[in-house]
Amino acid sequence: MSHLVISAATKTFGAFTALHEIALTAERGDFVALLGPSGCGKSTLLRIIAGLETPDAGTIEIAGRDVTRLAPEKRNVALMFQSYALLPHMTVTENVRFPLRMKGGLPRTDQDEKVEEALGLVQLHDLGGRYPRQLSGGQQQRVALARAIVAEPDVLLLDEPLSNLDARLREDMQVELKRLHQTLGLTTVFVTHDQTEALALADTVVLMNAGRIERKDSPEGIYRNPGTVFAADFIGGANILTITVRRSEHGWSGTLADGTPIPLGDFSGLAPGRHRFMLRKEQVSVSPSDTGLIAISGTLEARNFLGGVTRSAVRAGGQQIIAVGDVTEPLAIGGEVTIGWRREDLVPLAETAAR
Amino acid sequence: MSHLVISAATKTFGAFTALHEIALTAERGDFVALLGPSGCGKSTLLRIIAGLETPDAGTIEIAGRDVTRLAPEKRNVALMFQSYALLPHMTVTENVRFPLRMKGGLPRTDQDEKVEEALGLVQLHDLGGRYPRQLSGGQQQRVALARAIVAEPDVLLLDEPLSNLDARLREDMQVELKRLHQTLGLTTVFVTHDQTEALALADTVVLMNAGRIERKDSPEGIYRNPGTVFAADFIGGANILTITVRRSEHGWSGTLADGTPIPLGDFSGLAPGRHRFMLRKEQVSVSPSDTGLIAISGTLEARNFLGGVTRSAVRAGGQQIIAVGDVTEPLAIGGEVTIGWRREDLVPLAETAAR
Amino acid sequence: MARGGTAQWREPFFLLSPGVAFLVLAFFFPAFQMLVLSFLGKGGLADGLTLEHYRKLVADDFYLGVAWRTFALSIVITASSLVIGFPLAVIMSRAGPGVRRLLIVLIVLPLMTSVVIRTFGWLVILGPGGGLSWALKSLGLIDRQISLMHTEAGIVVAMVQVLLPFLVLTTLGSLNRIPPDLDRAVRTMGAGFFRALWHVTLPLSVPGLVSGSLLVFALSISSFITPSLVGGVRLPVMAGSIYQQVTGSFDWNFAAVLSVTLLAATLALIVPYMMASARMGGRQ
Amino acid sequence: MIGAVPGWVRPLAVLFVIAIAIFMLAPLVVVVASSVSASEFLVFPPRGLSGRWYAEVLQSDAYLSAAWTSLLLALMTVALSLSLGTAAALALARFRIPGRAFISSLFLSPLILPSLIFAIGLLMVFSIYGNGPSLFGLVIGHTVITLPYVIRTVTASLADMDPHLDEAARMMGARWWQRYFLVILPQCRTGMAAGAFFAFNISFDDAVVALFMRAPDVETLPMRIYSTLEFSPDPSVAAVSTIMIAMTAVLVLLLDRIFGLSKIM
Amino acid sequence: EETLVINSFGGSYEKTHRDLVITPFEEEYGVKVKVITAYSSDTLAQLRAQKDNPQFDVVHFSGGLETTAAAEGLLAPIKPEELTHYDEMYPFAVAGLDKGVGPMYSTAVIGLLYNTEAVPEAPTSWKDLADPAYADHVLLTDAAGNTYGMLGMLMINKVAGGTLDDITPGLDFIKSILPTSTIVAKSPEIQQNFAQGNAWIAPYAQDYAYTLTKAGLPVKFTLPKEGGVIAPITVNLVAGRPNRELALKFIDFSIRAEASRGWAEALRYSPTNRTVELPDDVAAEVTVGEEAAAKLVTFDAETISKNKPEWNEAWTRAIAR
Ligand SMILES: Nc1ncnc2c1ncn2[C@@H]1O[C@H](COP(=O)(O)OP(=O)(O)OP(=O)(O)O)[C@@H](O)[C@H]1O
Ligand SMILES: Nc1ncnc2c1ncn2[C@@H]1O[C@H](COP(=O)(O)OP(=O)(O)OP(=O)(O)O)[C@@H](O)[C@H]1O
Ligand SMILES: NCCCCNCCCN
Ligand SMILES: [Mg+2]
Ligand SMILES: [Mg+2]
Repeated sequence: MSHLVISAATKTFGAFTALHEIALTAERGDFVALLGPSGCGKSTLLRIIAGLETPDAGTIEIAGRDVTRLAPEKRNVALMFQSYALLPHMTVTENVRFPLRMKGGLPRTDQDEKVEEALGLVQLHDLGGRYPRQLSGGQQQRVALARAIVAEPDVLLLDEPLSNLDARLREDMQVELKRLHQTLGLTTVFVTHDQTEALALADTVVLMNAGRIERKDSPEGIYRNPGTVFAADFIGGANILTITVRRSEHGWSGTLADGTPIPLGDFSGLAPGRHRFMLRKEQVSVSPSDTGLIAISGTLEARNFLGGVTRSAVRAGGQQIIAVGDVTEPLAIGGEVTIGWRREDLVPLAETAAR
Repeated sequence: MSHLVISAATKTFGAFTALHEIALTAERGDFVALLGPSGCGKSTLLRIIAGLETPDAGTIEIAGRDVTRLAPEKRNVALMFQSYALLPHMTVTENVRFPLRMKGGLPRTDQDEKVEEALGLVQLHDLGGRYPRQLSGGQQQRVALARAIVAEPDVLLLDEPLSNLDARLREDMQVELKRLHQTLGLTTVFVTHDQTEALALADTVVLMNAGRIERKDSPEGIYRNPGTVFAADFIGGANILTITVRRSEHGWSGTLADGTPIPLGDFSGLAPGRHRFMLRKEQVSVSPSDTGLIAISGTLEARNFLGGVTRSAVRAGGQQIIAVGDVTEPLAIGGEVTIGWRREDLVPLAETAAR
Repeated sequence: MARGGTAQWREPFFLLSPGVAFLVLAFFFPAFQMLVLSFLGKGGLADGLTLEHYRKLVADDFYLGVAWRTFALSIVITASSLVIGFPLAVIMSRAGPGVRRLLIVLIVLPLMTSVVIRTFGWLVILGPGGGLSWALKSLGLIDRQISLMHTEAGIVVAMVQVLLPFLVLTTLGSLNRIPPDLDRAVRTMGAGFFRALWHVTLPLSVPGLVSGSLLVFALSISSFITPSLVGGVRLPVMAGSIYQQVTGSFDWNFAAVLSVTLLAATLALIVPYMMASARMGGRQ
Repeated sequence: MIGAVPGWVRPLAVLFVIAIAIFMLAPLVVVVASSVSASEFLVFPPRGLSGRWYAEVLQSDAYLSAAWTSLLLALMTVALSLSLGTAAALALARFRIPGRAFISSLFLSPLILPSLIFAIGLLMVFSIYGNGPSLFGLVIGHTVITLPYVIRTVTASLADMDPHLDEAARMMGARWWQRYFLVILPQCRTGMAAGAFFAFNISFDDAVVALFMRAPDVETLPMRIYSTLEFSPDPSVAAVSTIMIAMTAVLVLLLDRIFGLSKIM
Repeated sequence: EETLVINSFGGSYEKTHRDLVITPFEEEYGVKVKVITAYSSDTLAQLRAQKDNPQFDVVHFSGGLETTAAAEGLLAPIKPEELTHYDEMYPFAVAGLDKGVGPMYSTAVIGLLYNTEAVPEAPTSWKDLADPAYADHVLLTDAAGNTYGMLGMLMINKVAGGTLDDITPGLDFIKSILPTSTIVAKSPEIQQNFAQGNAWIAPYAQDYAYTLTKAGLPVKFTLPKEGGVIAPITVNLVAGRPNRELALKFIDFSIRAEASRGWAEALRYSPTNRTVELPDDVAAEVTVGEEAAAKLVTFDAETISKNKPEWNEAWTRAIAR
């Protein structure tokens, strides 16, 4: 039996439905990322698992026990709040010790040891004596993380655990979080608005949209084949091409919005007509002249150096297409360029998720 | 004469020196990014330019006029605050109109027009009637941006203007900001803690460290040749290798911490001994076997799918080396791998900036 | 907040000086007048300064008794207000907007009713044959008429009704500033309702409880209309005695002595309390 | 939240609130009920039912002029107290002033000096150095006792103010008066409203300072009530009080409409 | 327009005061009279605070504070020839002029008030206060804060064998009945206690009995066999004011027979002007005439003034719990 089972959970706030019949399961030790735009219900879902909100319908089971109507303090679930929710009148150490004190049963020295360990994980050994207001935002966030993991809960819920860290520290913490997860094997559900983070950390990525689960897959699966326009757009911000698809005796072919013809691979099962396709930015090449790939010509609108790679915005086929990659040849803004991709890089998308 | 000239500006808070003799110039229409770790003095520098702090020493000139002792309201400088500082009792429109009202001299209809235009730029046409508390963090940030640009100041100062936006909106706003800058040609100084953003937007990147300017260069220049360990580490988080350099009759050679020998290119002017070198993550290749590049072997510690690319952590030469790139072959965690790079990818670094 | 261009002291100086000047002239000067009076001989300044009035106070355990009663009553009133006020404030802070509004009106209305009139109400309720006696009798709790008029208990009851709002309103202010996530966070950490109350809500409402109870204490130690009407002449309190000295015995010097004593005692209690709570508040 | 409040606590809380409501309202109920009594003296429960005391009050020059005096006094007190108090609170909350804690406690000190003592001192000062008590003197006295409330409420409302707002206004070219009237004062308007409410009610209700600072032709409503009780304790005082209670209720509801009560209190 | 600043006692007293004296005076002399509502002790407190710069021209006292005020030099003496109505007054009413205080324009008489329903037989002696029949229903008035209370205490003291120089017998008597009595400070409480049936018998003033009767309470006043006390109500000239002439006219106006009669008719204060003639029903409820006056005790105002602070202390201690 799965460790965490959410069945048909619905949550409304007045007339507004924040969650629509969410179904989600996770095995013991799973690392699940909840991804989705602001306001799509990620925090609400965590809060329902934690017991801070009662679903209007549906059930939550943890470790085989129906906890839908169980008070939060009886669930052995830890939630790290988006707002940290550190207790301002307690030091860092006292904050981290708090869950251990509440659980009880652990002698003081063992508590100290666990607190030390948790603070070590988040690289905050030295700051145990400080009060939250004496910490920077990033340090506060790490205290909250330490407090969430210290009591080794059945389910660990993290709401944007790393959002306030700068890029370097964030990378460190991601590594730490992953290692922690591997060590403790806690069933973890974490929320992020950062696609890269979700892809980097999770075993399973759950993409939410307007209170519904749009897509659930492994990081590579969801990246390679997002399935819907929304998912493709949200995960890694791909180019979305609208192509009118035709089938002739020679195989499939299509035209872009402005009529530019595009050769297509084999899409058996796709009805002729207008369809949307994903084309990843890094799979688009930009060059001054034809390269032998599938290629169309366009105008270079902007170039940005991103460090390591260059981002080019090209107007072609009646829309803007973004390419990210090495472009070594010097190209003039406003000049004519050719963009190309491999036939198989075009991935067809459904307009909406099947429900 | 340069449009903005900061000479030997020093600012202390009690015993703490937040800025050490900062010298910085910008031409009319320049787009300068201030980059640096938290607490390095970025906001303080902006506040000095704005007139909200008086430097203890040094001068500020704007458009040829010494403004060091001029009140902020007389400088025609706009500052977008890290915390937005929207007036909570005014609607979005009223907030954006405020600078125009204060400047005076513009008939109401022209004001309306400018406000409309500014709101259009930040994609907030429809929300003019709302109060700040009725907006999401990202929307508030955009209102603050609109308010900063609406009166076309001599110098536009932006303190982390995009930090609260999710990746997609942030990308949009970066494009918008760049376009805006090109259209209005405002001399702009913006603060960010995000390397990619600095590289993508600015003409000039100023890297600060502990109240000093560590490095000032074009985005590509600072990326390709950061010059110091700090800069290399901060910009794009490169691998830093400590190599003991020797010069023999065959040319240069070196050894890593654990003695692994490394062939080196020609570093004329480098004294023999221990030196630090930068090796960009995306310039490291990882493969199961030798590839003919400069290569050392190591153990694969972790693999992460980042969307588009894979991040590999390899223990080799006595340290962890990170590689980012396509790795198509399946590699086992814990297994033996070979990492390689091109001779010229190793960039020597100074320990500290010359002062 | 440093500002470029303008001298830093100018703005606060212009903002503060009218108020300070006003206070000095309209408050400290008159208060000082009373202090001087307590050291003046009967013949006024001509007699020079004297400690005779203070001697009278110290030699007399009657007034020490009055002072003690005043103090003890104020502490009981303050403690009762805390005990009733804290849970009430918590209930208000967690009630829905409708109930909360109702409760605020309930709390504010009595505050704004003339003391004289409100105390008259108490006379009726607490007096012999009054509402309380009647209610207890109907409930079968007592068999003969009782009266809380002219008792210390009566003073406490009436004063708590008068002063409770100060405590509740200031505490409510503190409670409203506690982020609701804190309570939820400790619930997920295994704390039940009461432990969350104890570990989060109570410590974080300390600033409000402190300033509210200071207010209640200061107002109860210096009140005289309600204590003298409800407590009657046989239970004199300090402020009543001062009034009595001024308008009955015409001994203004001694009235001043009592005033200074009352003030000193109030300060002696309030200052350490404030300092202790500032230390606690400083931790937050 | 499930189990946000344990099941058995809820009914207890309801009982508690009801008990408090009875406790807080009982004296008021007595007053209101006595005001409609037909009998000649204050009695509870009322004997008979009559509106005659209301008619009497509303036709009584003495009551009406006392009410007018009290209203005038309260309004002047509010104006003075609010100007001095808001300015001081703004300075104390927004600037790092040397000795700030000391100055704050100066402003709060009228709270701990019994107003009786202060009133006698003030009477002496006005008599020795001036022409004796007057309406002006009462305004001064009431301003002193209400100032701490204004300072407290305004300071509290400024605690949540973003300190950068003022700077932002400067950046946008606002001069000092524009900063104060367009930016800073609007931020503390709930605090000012609460302060004004307290100041108004304290002044309107004060019987202690008014007892000593009595001046010719200046009879406040509480003094009127007080002396009426002494010589003809009829239900008219209850009627006046009921009217005052009703006015307060209206004021409270009005404040709630405009600012939201829970923000103010 | 000339103005005069006076005090009056508020409530129905002040209303009557205006009708009988203030308004007619203003009309007759074309001046303005400003009234400050303040009881005797508060008025004295104000006068003292304003010693060097008084705001009052004329002050009214009830219960004897004028002697204290005079002793402190707050009042200006009045000569008999300055009052046109001097000769119409009972001698006791103008006896104070010698000592620098103003004339009594009426008096309250202190005796016993009793509840006619609970006590069908009127009490006859001050000593009845100790009668077990009245136990738990005796109502005393604070002697330190209320002048009627003080005069009542002095009368009890006299009956108990004390003198103005020794009030111990009186205090002992009061202590003996303390466990079964209630002590109140303010007149509204007297009304309250009679209304709630708590009070059956109380030493207090004749005029207040009338107030209670008017309010519908079954209360009557009786003069015990030992007699009652005169509580003087005086009108005094304040020292150090510029318009002495007008103030004197006001005082003279206050003691005219019409005024004195008016006080009796409206509020049952006993007249001090010998020429007053009263209707029978009114006369029955006041103490009037030479014969009745003979039953009244006047305590020496100067001694009272001298001993008052001491008595206050002693009284306060005697009753304090
Ligand atoms: N108590 C509430 N009352 C009314 N609406 C609510 C409440 N809590 C949440 N919502 C609404 O439910 C929706 C989902 O909110 P939720 O906090 O779960 O979003 P989220 O996905 O966590 O967004 P973010 O990334 O911005 O944190 C939002 O539209 C929000 O406005
Ligand atoms: N008013 C002040 N008093 C004392 N120290 C100050 C003050 N303002 C800033 N500092 C200190 O000066 C340093 C620089 O602060 P600043 O706000 O400029 O940093 P920053 O580079 O903007 O950091 P961040 O990225 O976190 O916003 C910090 O160490 C800060 O603590
Ligand atoms: N919050 C203001 C209430 C002031 C206290 N009222 C007491 C009555 C004074 N007459
Ligand atoms: Mg959220
Ligand atoms: Mg900053």
